[in-house]
Amino acid sequence: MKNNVLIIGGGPAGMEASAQLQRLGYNVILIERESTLGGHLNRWDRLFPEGVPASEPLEALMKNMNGVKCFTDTEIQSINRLDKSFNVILSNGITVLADAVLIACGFDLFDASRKEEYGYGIYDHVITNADLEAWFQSKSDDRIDNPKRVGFVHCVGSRDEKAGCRGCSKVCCVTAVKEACEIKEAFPDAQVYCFYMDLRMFGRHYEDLYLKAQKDYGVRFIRGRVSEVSENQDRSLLVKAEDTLSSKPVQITLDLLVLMAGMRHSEAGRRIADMLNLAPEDDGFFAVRNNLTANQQARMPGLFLAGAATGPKTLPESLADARSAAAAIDHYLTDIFPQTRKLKKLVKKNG
Amino acid sequence: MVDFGFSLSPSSRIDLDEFDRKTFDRLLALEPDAKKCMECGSCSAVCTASRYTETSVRRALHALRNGCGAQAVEELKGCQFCGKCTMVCPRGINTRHLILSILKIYGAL
Amino acid sequence: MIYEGKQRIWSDYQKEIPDDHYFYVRSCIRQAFFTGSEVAFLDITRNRLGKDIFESEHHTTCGGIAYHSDTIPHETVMTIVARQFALMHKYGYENYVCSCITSFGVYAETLETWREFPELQAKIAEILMKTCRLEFAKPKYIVHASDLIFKFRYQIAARAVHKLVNVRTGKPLKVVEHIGCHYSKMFPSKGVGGAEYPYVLAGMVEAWGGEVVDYPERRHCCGFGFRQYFVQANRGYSLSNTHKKFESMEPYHPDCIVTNCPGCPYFLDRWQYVIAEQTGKTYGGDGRGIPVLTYEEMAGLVMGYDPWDLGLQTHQTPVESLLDKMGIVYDEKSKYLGKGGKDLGQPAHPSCLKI
Amino acid sequence: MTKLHVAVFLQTAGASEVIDRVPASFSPFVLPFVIGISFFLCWITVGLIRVLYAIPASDRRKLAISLVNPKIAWKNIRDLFCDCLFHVKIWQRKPLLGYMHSSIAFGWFMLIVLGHIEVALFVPWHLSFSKGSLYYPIFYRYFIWTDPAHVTLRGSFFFFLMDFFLLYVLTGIALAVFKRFRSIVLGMRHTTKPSLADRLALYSLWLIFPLRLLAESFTADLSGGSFLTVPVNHLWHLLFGEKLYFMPVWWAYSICLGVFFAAMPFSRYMHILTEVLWILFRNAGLQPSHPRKGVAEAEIYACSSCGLCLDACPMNVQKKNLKYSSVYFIRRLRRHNERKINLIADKCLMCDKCHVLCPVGVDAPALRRAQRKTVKNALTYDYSYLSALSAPGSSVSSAENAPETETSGRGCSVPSALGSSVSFAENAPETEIFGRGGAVSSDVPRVLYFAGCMTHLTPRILRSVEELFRKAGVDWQFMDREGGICCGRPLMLAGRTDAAAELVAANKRMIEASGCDTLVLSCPICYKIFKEDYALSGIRVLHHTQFIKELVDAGRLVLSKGTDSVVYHDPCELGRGCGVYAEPRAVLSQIADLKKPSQDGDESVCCGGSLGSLTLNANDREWITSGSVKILLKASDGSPLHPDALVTACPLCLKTFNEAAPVPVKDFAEIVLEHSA
Repeated sequence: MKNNVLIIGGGPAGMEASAQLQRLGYNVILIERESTLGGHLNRWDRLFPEGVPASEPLEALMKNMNGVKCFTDTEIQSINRLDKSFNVILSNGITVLADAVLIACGFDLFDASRKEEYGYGIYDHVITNADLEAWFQSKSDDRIDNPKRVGFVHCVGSRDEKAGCRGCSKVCCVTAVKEACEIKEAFPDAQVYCFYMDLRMFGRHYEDLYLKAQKDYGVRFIRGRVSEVSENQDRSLLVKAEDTLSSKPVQITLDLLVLMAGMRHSEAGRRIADMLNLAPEDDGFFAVRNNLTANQQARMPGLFLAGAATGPKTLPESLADARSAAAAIDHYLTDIFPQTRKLKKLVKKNG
Repeated sequence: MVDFGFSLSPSSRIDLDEFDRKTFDRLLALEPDAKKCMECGSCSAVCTASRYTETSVRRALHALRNGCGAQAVEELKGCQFCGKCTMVCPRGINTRHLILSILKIYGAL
Repeated sequence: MIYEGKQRIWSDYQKEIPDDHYFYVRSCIRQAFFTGSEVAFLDITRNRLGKDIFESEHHTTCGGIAYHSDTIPHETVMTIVARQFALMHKYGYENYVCSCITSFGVYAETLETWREFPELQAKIAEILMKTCRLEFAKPKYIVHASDLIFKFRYQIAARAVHKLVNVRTGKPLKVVEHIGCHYSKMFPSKGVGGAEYPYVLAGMVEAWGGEVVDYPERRHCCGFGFRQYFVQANRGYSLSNTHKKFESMEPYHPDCIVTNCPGCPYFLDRWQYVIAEQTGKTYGGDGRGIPVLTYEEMAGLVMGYDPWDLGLQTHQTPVESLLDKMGIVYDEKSKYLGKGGKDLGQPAHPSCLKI
Repeated sequence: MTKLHVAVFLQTAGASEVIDRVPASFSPFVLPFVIGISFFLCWITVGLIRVLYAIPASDRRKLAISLVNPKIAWKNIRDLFCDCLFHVKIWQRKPLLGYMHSSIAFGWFMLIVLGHIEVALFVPWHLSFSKGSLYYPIFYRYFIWTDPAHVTLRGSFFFFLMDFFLLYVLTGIALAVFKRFRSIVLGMRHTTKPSLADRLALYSLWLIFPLRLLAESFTADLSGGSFLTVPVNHLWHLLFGEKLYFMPVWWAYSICLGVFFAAMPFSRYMHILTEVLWILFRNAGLQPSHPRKGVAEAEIYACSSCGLCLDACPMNVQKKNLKYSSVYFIRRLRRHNERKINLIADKCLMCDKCHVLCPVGVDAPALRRAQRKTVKNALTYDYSYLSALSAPGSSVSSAENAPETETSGRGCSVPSALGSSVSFAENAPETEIFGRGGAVSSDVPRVLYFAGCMTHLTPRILRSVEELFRKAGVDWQFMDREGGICCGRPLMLAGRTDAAAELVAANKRMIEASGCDTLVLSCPICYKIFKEDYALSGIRVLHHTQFIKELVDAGRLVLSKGTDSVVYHDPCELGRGCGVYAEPRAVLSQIADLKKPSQDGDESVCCGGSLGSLTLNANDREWITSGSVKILLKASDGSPLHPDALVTACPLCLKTFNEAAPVPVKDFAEIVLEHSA
């Protein structure tokens, strides 16, 4: 008898973990709220740092999904921890008895309209990183009208206690730099400004991208958080910040302002945590058993976590996290269920 | 006109809309590596002249990025051209040439 | 500008404003600067709308000016505030309405401080008892007088004699609304519409037929800034702030400015004269400046009060251009006549600003 | 017996051994040559007058005096022969190339001289202008008829000489043609790209001598000839029969000569004559004050475009940089292409190698500096802050250290020492930081050490020097421990002489007030300007390599020989700049196995870090550095040296090499310290 593993969330982490567990011989059930797998990857055009189309890794992930039972447009109705398993009722009426559950619910993008001073949803030419990615894909958005001056605001809803998120969202800096370059490619005459507090180019090749943005695209980086945005009569934007490197207030008129909305915990994930009586950590993301050594284990036996459910992550980090989670689940099931252990031994002997 | 004993105070604000791109582009044409500066301040930290007087390549370039040419020239007046800044620049910018170029273009304005 | 976006925000910042029975406290300076405003407020609410607005001669300043000028300690301010609240309680009221934005800010800040530090509240209650023999109490609701007018804006519109519409063109008047900084910038949830897009004045303007001007520097301070104005050497900063606002609103050609704070109308009004004297520049199309009104004055005009009864002759920037646009008939000769036809004297003519 | 022979010899000179074959002494074919040479002569006469007029009167006086000064006159003659005719400098470096140049120059020179001697001896009346002195000696063989029966020994001697030198030139021409296609065989990796005038002159030059051979061999049965022309003449008879039509080849010969001389002023071959003037100027001690006018004009036209500077230039590890080489710089100067001139002038590293290796001694780096000086770019500077440094009682550099009364004791910086006029050597407490050795005897020089800006970026040099001074018991003081001001050399290199003068003056005031008698420097850049431009009277200026050698020689530093092998890199400013080659080598050979790299001494290659270049970017410099490291790590035969360390004596070289070399890079002081007892 194969163990059932339920994976909640069909983003990259959920997909990668499903594929890994399927290969390890488990019976994998993947549920996804939306009608397609891929999560945020579906809505992203190209990925940092090399600018690979998001569809590429997505296709690669799709290829390994053979045999995984996927339920899309499906949510968790209820979830209960039994003695050695979880009783899960899905919104499509199916009940699953899962020996292990992996939560790969990902993240929600910060609702940029909550930073009222930036006027998202009020001013005509204020958009978010997600809107811009959508425009890169579709090339249709009334707000983007051949802009000559484009600004990027880093840390929108990140490193901002008043916006409810003290932490750094990790990927926005490099995303902003990537998008700044892409905007320059789309509008070569445009002048692009990035308003940053710190540039966190932590990953491999990120610094190269930053250098390229400066050198090849002439992107101007202004160290200072945008304080307020107003709309001019011609619907252009009057943006104010402090240039902290010269300790002076700075003001500029822009035709397009892109807000780099950060990563917040997933509300859907929070509902599941509530059903299981799991308290989140201060940052709103899932609590793990140990932040250094047991990153994929939730504080409940049989419950595992992968990807941005435990905080902001890049795509390769999410995938690595998913593989780790798959390994952790495999260890767990082998330890808990004697027949799984026996089966494994048998396979080893015969193999 | 009435003397009120006070008057409008000048703004300290940098207005990037007033930025003179043409002149700045002339500088970039002379020293394209100026674009690479990430304003780490290494140059100012080792500056021989900055021990005695307000001199900073970083501040000068920063002033130019904000469109303040006169301030940039002022920042470089005390430069002794010793070349220490070039030696320490992590991005390999030829700061001496940058200084010469800034003075050449903005010094004449 | 996406209007629906603003509406969404306004709906997020709803404020509970009781309908009746208020303890009213005046502003220290408004009676002197805008003589008809508070009278108009009381007349409209009491006599026209039939509300119970109680006023006591025993109330004092809230201490705000001294507080913001760093001349008295925080405990003193809180005790003054506690005394005002105790008076309200003594007269049997639990809704508190104040005329001044600075006061409104001081009250909001004090109540918030007491909430955070109950031991401080206990200490103040003790001091209050020792010094004034009054029983400590907190209001159930605290609103600004403009909140009340905002609440009654449709009743006022129903009784309107004039609208904020240019009678010659039939087009809505363009009104700049300026909110006092301490109304909602400190506690966005305490103001109607929040801090970024306050609705308290915008709501009145819309209800009375006008059109709100949303200009880039709308959030900016009028320039009062307490110490900026009180110290003569600093007045240049105060003036510069106001100047910045006028430069920003000028391209929109506003017909008038409406404010809800004691200082703001004063500076937006008086500094127009000073800017004109110093730079030779006047705002408003005909060299007559942009008229600046308090919300009570605007409500009064809408309801058909005589402009001179509202005290509009005491404005530095003449209001006649607005009265003409609204189609209000006024007696030019009686402009400078006080109560009982007493001659108030004529102001000197400035060199730039036309009066 | 000998006397008799000579008498006979002289007597027969008048006999009609040689007869004017063409009675009119003229033939139309000489016209191309006459036109060409006339144009050329006019050109150079006007040019000479112009140049002499352009140079300052004082320089003209200097030149006139130099011409009659026997010592300089002798040097002039020696240089004219060695440089212009024999090309000794090229011989020394590239023998084959030297042969090529000297064969053409000396060979042709001899043909002209001998031609004139022949005329003087056999038909002396043709030396008068009306009798064709302009062309007669050149086309001598055309105009005369020699009776084969009466050829004297003297006649055949000249026939032999003329044929010999013609052959000599022809071998050189053959090499030159060959070099055009395979320069590397003659030891040149890069050759100059000829301009249009160069090509015209070059091809006519190539043709002149083969055509001369043709012409003279065609007429050899009439005019006579020797081992070369006569056999060739027989060959022609064999091929073309009894009657030879020789006019076309004489025409061709004349045309080629005419073209050559007409093109010469616009081509590199102008150097053949200008070089003479330049040698006179150079030996008279004239310096160019402007990159193009006066003395410089003679200098830039003296350049032969030989292209030796192409291989010398360290920038040319990248082919794209060839265009910045001195030869092209000079070509641009000649053409007055202002924008390009500045571009090239600013690029140069000022390593001076092209100057040292130039066969003509053209000082291109000095011309580049002169050019940099001419750039008017509103370079505002304000060094008023420097005045506070040397004002008595000021303590700018040690303000943060201590009250001024005590700074002279422990501040260890000259500005503070100046605060009190008492000499610090007597006044100072014997603290180690002050750097005085325990045993201070009266004959020990009072030494002032100036580290310089760059040395502060390489603290290991500072530390090593300090430690060595301590060990040797040197009575010394640190002039810029807390940081001083720049020596002014970088500004000089940038052509900002006025600004540099202010720094020089400020440093000079401090040094002179210090009362020291020896100034020791760690940075060759500082050393050069302190030595050449500071004019510090009564103060010896030494680089630390020299000073340490003195300490070693005096036995105050005891060194032990190690087993490591090292390669020494000559910093440009120290070696070529100041001629300090022997001192570091003398000390290094005492402590380590000093290996000789493929290029050192005069030929040493810049590390790439030079402050001389104004525009070279980091990437291009990396190329130079790695090229230089490669040169240092191999022997002249190309075999790898595998040294244990690369030693240099310049903080800039140290820092530059340190980032690129695969072996440890050490300063001279550092390695000496390692081996000192």
